[in-house]
Amino acid sequence: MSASLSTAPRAAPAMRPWKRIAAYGQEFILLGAILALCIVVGIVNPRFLGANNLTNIFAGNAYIAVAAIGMSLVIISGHIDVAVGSLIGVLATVSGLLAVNGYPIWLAWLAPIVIGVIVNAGVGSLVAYLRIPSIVVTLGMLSILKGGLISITSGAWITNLPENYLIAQFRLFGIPSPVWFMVILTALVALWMRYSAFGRTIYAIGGNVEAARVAGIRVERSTVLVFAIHGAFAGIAAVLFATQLQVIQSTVPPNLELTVITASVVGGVSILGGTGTVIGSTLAAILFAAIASSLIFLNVSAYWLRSVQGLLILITVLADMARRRRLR
Amino acid sequence: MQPILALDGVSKSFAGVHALKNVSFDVRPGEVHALMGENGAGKSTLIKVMAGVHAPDSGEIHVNGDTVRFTSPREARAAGIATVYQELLLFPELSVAENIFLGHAPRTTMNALDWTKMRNEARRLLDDLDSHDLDVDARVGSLSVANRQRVEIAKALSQDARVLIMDEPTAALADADARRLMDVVRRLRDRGVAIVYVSHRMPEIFALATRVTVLRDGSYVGTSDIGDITEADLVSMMVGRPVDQLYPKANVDIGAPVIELRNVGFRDEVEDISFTIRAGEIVGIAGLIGSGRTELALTIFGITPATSGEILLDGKPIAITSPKQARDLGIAYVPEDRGLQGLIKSQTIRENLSLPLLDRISTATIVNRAKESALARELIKRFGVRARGPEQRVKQLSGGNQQKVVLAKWVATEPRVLIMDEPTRGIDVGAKAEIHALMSRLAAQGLAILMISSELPEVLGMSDRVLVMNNGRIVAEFDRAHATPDSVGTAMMKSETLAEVA
Amino acid sequence: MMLKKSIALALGLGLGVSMCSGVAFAATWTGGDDLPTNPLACDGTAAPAVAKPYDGGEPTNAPDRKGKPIKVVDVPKLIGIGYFNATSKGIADAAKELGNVEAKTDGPTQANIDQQISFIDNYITSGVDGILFAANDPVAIAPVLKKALAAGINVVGYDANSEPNARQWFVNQAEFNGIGKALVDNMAKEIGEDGSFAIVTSTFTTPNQARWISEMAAYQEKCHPKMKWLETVEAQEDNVLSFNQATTLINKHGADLKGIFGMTSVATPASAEAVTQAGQCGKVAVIGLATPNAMKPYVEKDCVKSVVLWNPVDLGYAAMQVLRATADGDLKAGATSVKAGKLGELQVINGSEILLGAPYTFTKENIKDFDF
Amino acid sequence: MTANFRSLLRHETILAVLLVLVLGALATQSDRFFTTANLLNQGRLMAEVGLVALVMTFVIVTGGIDLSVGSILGLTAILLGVFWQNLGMPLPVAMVLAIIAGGIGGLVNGLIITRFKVPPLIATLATLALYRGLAEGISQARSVRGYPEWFYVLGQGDVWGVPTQLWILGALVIVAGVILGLTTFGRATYATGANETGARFSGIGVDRAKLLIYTASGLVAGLAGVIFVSRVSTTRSDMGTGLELDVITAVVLGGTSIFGGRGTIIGTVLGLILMQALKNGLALSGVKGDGTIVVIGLVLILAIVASNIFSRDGEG
Repeated sequence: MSASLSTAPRAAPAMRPWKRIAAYGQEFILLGAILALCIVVGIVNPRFLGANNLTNIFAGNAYIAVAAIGMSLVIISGHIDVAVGSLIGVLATVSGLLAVNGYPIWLAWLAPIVIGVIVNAGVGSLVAYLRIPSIVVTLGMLSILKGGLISITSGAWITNLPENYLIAQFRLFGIPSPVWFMVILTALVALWMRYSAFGRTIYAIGGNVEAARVAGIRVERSTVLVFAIHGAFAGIAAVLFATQLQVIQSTVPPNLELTVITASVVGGVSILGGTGTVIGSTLAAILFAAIASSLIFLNVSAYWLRSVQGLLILITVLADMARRRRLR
Repeated sequence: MQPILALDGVSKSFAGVHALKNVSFDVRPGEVHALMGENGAGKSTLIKVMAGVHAPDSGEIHVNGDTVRFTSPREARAAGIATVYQELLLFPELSVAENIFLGHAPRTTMNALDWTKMRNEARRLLDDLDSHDLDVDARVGSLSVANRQRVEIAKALSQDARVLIMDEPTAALADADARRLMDVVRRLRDRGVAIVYVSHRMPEIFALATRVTVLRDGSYVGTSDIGDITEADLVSMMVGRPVDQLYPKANVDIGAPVIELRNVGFRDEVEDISFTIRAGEIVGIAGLIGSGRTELALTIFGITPATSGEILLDGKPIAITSPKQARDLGIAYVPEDRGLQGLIKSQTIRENLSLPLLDRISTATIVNRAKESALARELIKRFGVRARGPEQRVKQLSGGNQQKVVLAKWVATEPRVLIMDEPTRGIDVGAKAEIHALMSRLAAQGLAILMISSELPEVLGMSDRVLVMNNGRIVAEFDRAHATPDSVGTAMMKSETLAEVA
Repeated sequence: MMLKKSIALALGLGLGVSMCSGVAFAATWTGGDDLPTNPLACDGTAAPAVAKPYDGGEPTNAPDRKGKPIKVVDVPKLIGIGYFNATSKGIADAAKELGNVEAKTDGPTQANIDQQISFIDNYITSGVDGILFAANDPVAIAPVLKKALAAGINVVGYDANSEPNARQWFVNQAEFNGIGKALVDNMAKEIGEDGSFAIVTSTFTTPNQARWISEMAAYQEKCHPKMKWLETVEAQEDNVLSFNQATTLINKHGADLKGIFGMTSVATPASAEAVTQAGQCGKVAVIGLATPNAMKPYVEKDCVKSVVLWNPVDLGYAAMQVLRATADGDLKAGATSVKAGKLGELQVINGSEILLGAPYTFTKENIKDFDF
Repeated sequence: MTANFRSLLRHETILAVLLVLVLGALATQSDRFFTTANLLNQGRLMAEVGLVALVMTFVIVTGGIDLSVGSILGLTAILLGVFWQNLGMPLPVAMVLAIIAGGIGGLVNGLIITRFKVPPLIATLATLALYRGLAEGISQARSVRGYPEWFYVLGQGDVWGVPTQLWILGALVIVAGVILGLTTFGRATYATGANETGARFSGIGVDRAKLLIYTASGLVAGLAGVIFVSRVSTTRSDMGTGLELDVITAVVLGGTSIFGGRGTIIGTVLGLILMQALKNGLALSGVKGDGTIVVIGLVLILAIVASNIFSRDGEG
C-alpha cells in the first residue's frame, strides 16, 4: 500500500450554500409558494386559514399526493404512466364492490393494492422485457381499463357502503386519515428513496440505464418492481378516493392522470428521469389544492379558474428551468 | 507467478459474425498487460467477456486457476474483476460518493444506506487516487471528463478489484490528465492489482505495460514482453502491414489570410482571442481540457456566438450567430464528440453525408435522391470509408470510418475554413494515418485548417503553427520549427489552474 | 435574458389581468345562460298554456312500423353515471313491457359532443328503427339527428332537448321554470327569506344546468327577493371535486352560508357529504337534484330535508313509450296527449314536447320507497 | 424516405396487413360497413383527428409531443364565435383570425420549448390547462350559433360527392407526406429527432424547425377547430377535450417512434384509418362503445409489440 504519495489530503471544498439550496430548490420554491399563497389569501379572507379549510386542502387531495408518490418513482426511473387515473377508477370500484357485497373490510382495503400491483407489474413487464415505450403501453392501458370498467359496471353507483369501511373519514388526533397517509407515506418513501439500495437503483436506472446494467443492476426486474410499487400507491390512492364519500362513482375521474403527472413534474421530478423527490410531488399536490381553494376565496370567476391554474403551472415549470440552468 | 485471470481459446460470434476466434489471454497480479489492436479487432468483445457481459461461445475462463462461467457482470465483479469502460458508465444526477458505491453501498445496522460511511470511504478512495480536489458530494454531471474517470476508477477499487480492466482510459484526456492517470495505474500495479490496459497511444503502452497482446480481426496475433518489441513491430502486428510515415505533413504554399479573429471572446469562457489562418495553413491549438480550446471552436462555428470582438472572412467582417450561418459562410467544424455532435448515428451514411448539403442537392426544397446517392457513393470512395454501401447505418461503422464520414460531409460543403476538434480521438493507427493524410491534402487544396488536439505529437506533427491556450486565452504561439514538446508543454502547464467545478 | 424577462412579465401581467377580470366578473355572474327566462308565479298558479303548433321534425319515407318489432338505440349524454343508468333502466323496462322493441343503451364515456355525434352516426348506418337521445348540446347534435330523420328513423329526445325540428318529440321531465321554482321554494322554506346560498353545478356549458340556474335566479328575484345569491362553482361530474368545492364554500362563507344547491345528481350527494363531514348538518341546508339512493343516508340522518327530482326511470320509460307510439303512428303532429303505459296519459306542451309531470320532492317519509 | 427505411416499411407492412384483416373481418360482421356512404362518412368523422395527427407526426418525429392540441381546438372554436358574433367581423375574416390564433398558441408552445428548454410534455401539459382555461374564460360558457348556410359546407357539405373536409385532409396528407418524406425540411425533422445536437452541429436550424412544427401544430388544430364548428354548427369551450389522446394513439399506432427520429405520414394515415375503422366497424357489429375502447387499447399495444418483435433483428 502506498497511499497518499503526494500532498497531504486537503479538505474538499464545501458546496456553496446557494448551490445546496438550488439542489433541493424545487421543494423550497413550492413551500415558499404555498406559504405566500396562504399569507396573501389569508389577508384577503382570514377564513382561508381556518382549521377546517386547511384540513380540507390537505385531506381533499391527499389521494392525488399519494398517487403522485408512485408516479414520481415511475418518472424518476425514466418512464411515465398515463393510465393511472383509469387504474384508480377501476381499483376504487373493486374496493367498493367488495365492501358492499359483504366481504371483510380489510379485504376491500387490501384488494385494490394487490390488484394495482399485479396490473402494473404487467405493464412494467411489457415496458421492461418487450421494450415498448411506457407511454405507449399505458396509453393502451388507459383505453382498456376505462372501457373495461364501464363494460363491467355500466357505471352503476356503489351506495350503502358500510360505515367502518370509510377509512378516509377516520380521524386521528382530529386530523383526517388521508392527511396521515399522505404525510407518513411521503416521509417513508422519501427516506426509503434515500437510504435503501433499491431507492438509489431507481435513480440509477433513470439516470443512465446502460451504466445501471453494467453496475450489475437487474434493470428489467427493477423496472417491473417500480411499476408494481406505483400500482400499490395507486391502490392506496384508490381506497382513499373511494372512501372519501359515501358513494363511489365507479367511473374514471376525468383528467386524473394529468393532475397526478403534473404534481410529480411540478414537484421537481425531471421528466427525463434520474432526479426528483417525492417530497416535491406531495408539496406540489398540496399547492394545487391550495390554489383551487384560494381561487374560490379570492372570488376569481370560475370561468377563469383553469387559465389561472395553467398559468401557475407554467410559471412553476419556468422557475424550475431557470433554477436548473443556474445549477449548471 | 500464476495468472489471476486467464482466458483459454475463447470464441464469440454475433449473428454468425466472428468477433473473437480462439483467443487466449492472461494477466498476473502486479502487472499491466496491454491489449492492442485496431478498432474492430475484438478488444471490446474480449473485455466484455472478461467482465461477464458476454458469455463466450467456446473456450474457458479461469480465475486463480479455477474454471468459472460468468452469467452477469455482477458475478465477474464478485470474482474481483472490475472494468472502467471507455464511455464512462456513470449516473450524472447522482453524487460522486454514490456513483462509487452504487450497488454495494455500506449499510447501517438497520440495513439502510450509511451515507456518512459512504462519503468517508469515497473520500479515502479518492485521496488514494491523489484526487483531493474532488468533492464527494458533487453531482457527477457537473464534473470534467478527467474527474469522471477518477470516479470510475474509485468505483472499481471500491469493490476490492484484483483485476482492473481499463478500456482506453486516456482517450478523452489531455496530456497532463493522462499523465496523472498513468501515475494512478502504476500505483495500483505496485499494490498488486492485475491491470488489463487498452490504449491506442503508443507512448503510454511503452511507459506502463509489462506485456502486450495484439489482436487483429478477432484473432490472437501474439503476446510479447514490452522490452522485446518496438513501436514499429507493434504497429505492423496490429495493421498486418507496415504503415506509412506517421505525420505526413506536406509542404504547402501558404496563401492569403482566410479567417481572422480580432479580440474575440465568449462570456468568460474564451477571451481576447486574435489570430489569422491563411489558405493552406494548418494551425494547431494545444491546451489542456478546459483551457477554452473547444469553446473557441464553438464560438467560431456559431454554437455559442461571440459576445465580443470581430471575425473577418477574406478581410470582411462577418457576424456568425448560428452553425447554419457559419456553414453557409464556408466554415466547417468536425466536432470533438463524434457520436453526439458529429453524426446522426441511427441514420444511414447517405443521410449523414447529405445533412449539411441538403440545399445543394435539392430543387425547390425537394431532395434529389439520385444526386444524393451519387454524392454519397462518391464521398465514400474519395474518403476511403469502409462500408457496405451508402445505405449502411453509421452506428455500424468503426470509429475511424465514422470519423471519415464526419470529415467527408464537411469537406463536401467545400468550406474555406475547416476546424477539426480531436480529429483522431479513439481511432486506430491505420485510420489515424489516413485522416492525417487527408488533412494534408485538404491544406494543399488551399483550405485554412484549425486543429485542436490533446495529443501533443499530433499537434506538433501536423501544424504549421501552434497556438497554446490556457484559461480561455492564447498564451503562446510557436512556428513549426520552434514547437517542441518541451516548449509547448511548458506553455500549456503554465499557471495551471485546476478549474474543476466541484 | 431580455426575452426571458419580458415573457415572465407577460405571464405575470396575464395572471394579474385574468385575476382582476375574474374579480370583476364575480359580481355579475351566476352560472346561468343568457336566454330569456320565464319564472312561474310565486303562488304556483299555472301559467296560461300557450297553444303552439307542432314544431318537431318528420322522418322521411319511414317504413310502416306499426306493431312490428323495432330496434332502438338510446344514446345518453354519457354512460356510467347513476342518472343515465336509471333512464336506461326505464327504457329497458318499457321495451320489455312492449315486447316488440329491442333496445340498447350506448354512448360516450364523457359528456362529449363529438363522440355522441359519432355514436348516433354509426347507429344510423347500422340501420336502427328508432333513436332516443339526451343531447349534450342542442345545436351540435341537430345535424346528425336530421340525418337520422332523413334516413327514416324515428327520433325522440329526453332529458336534454335538441333543436325542435331535428327530432320528432321530446319528453320533458319537468319544465325549467318548474324546477327553478321547486328548488328555490324549498330552499326558502329551510333557510328563510333572507338566507344566503351558493350553487355547485357541473360545468357552465351544460345546457340544462345553465337553464335551471337562470330560471332559479329569475324566480328568486321575483318571489324571494331578499335571499342572497353568493356564488356558483363548477365541479364537473366528479364526486370528489364536488365534495371539495362544497367544502370550500362552507369554509369560505362560514356562518353566512345557509344553503347549497346541488345542480346535478353528482353534486347534491357530494354537497350533503361536505355538510355532514363539516359538522354543519342543520346549519347548512342542501337542496338539489339527485337520485334517491345516493341521498338516502343524508335524508335519513336529517341532514338533507328534501331532494327534488323527477323519476329518471319513469323518464326513460316514457321516452321509450313515446318512441313506440311515434313509430306505430299513434302519436302524430297535433296530438294533445299520448298514452304511456303505466304512466297513463301524458300531456303535449310547447308544440312537440311531452311533459312527464311536476318534479317530485323526496323526503324522509317517502325516500325509502324508491330504489334507483 | 428515412434512415430506417427497412424497419419502417416493416411496421407499415404489419399495419397494412392488420388493416386489411380488420377491414375484412368487419365487413363480414356487418354488410353496412363496406358501403361508399359509410366510408365517406367515416372520413368526415375522422377529419379533425386526422388533420392534427399529420402535424403531430412531425412533432413526435422531432422527439417532442403536443398535448395542447385539443385545448387549442377548443380555444379557436370559441374565438371564431367571439370574433364573428361579439366583435362583428365578417365570418371569413373571423375564420382566418381564429386559425392564426391557433398558430399563435402553437408558437407559444414552441417558444417555451425552444427558448426555455422545457421538455415538450411539460410545456404542453401546462398550456393544455391554460388554453382550455382561456376558452372557458373568453366564452363565459356561452355558445355561439346561427352561422350562415355557406359556412356549413366546410363541415357538413360535399364537393363532388366527397365530404369537404376529406378533400382538405387529403390535400394536407399529400403536403405533409411530401414535406416529411422528400424535402430538406423533412430531413431536418428526422435529424432533429434522431440526434438534436448532431443536427445542430450539422448546420440544421433545429430551433427554427421546432418552432415551425409547433406553430403548424397549432395552426392545424385551429383549422380542425373551424371545421369542427362547421360540422356541429355551434361553439363550446369544451370542444376537442381528449383529442390529444386519439391523435397520439393514431400516430403511435402508425409506427412513429415516441423517442423521435422515426415515423412516416403513410404510417399515420394507416393508423388513423385502422382506428376509425375499428370504432365504426365494431359499432356496426354490435359492440358497444366501451368495448371498442378496450379493443383499440389492445390493438395499440399488440401492434407495437408485433413490430418490435419483427424489427428487433433490424436494429443494429
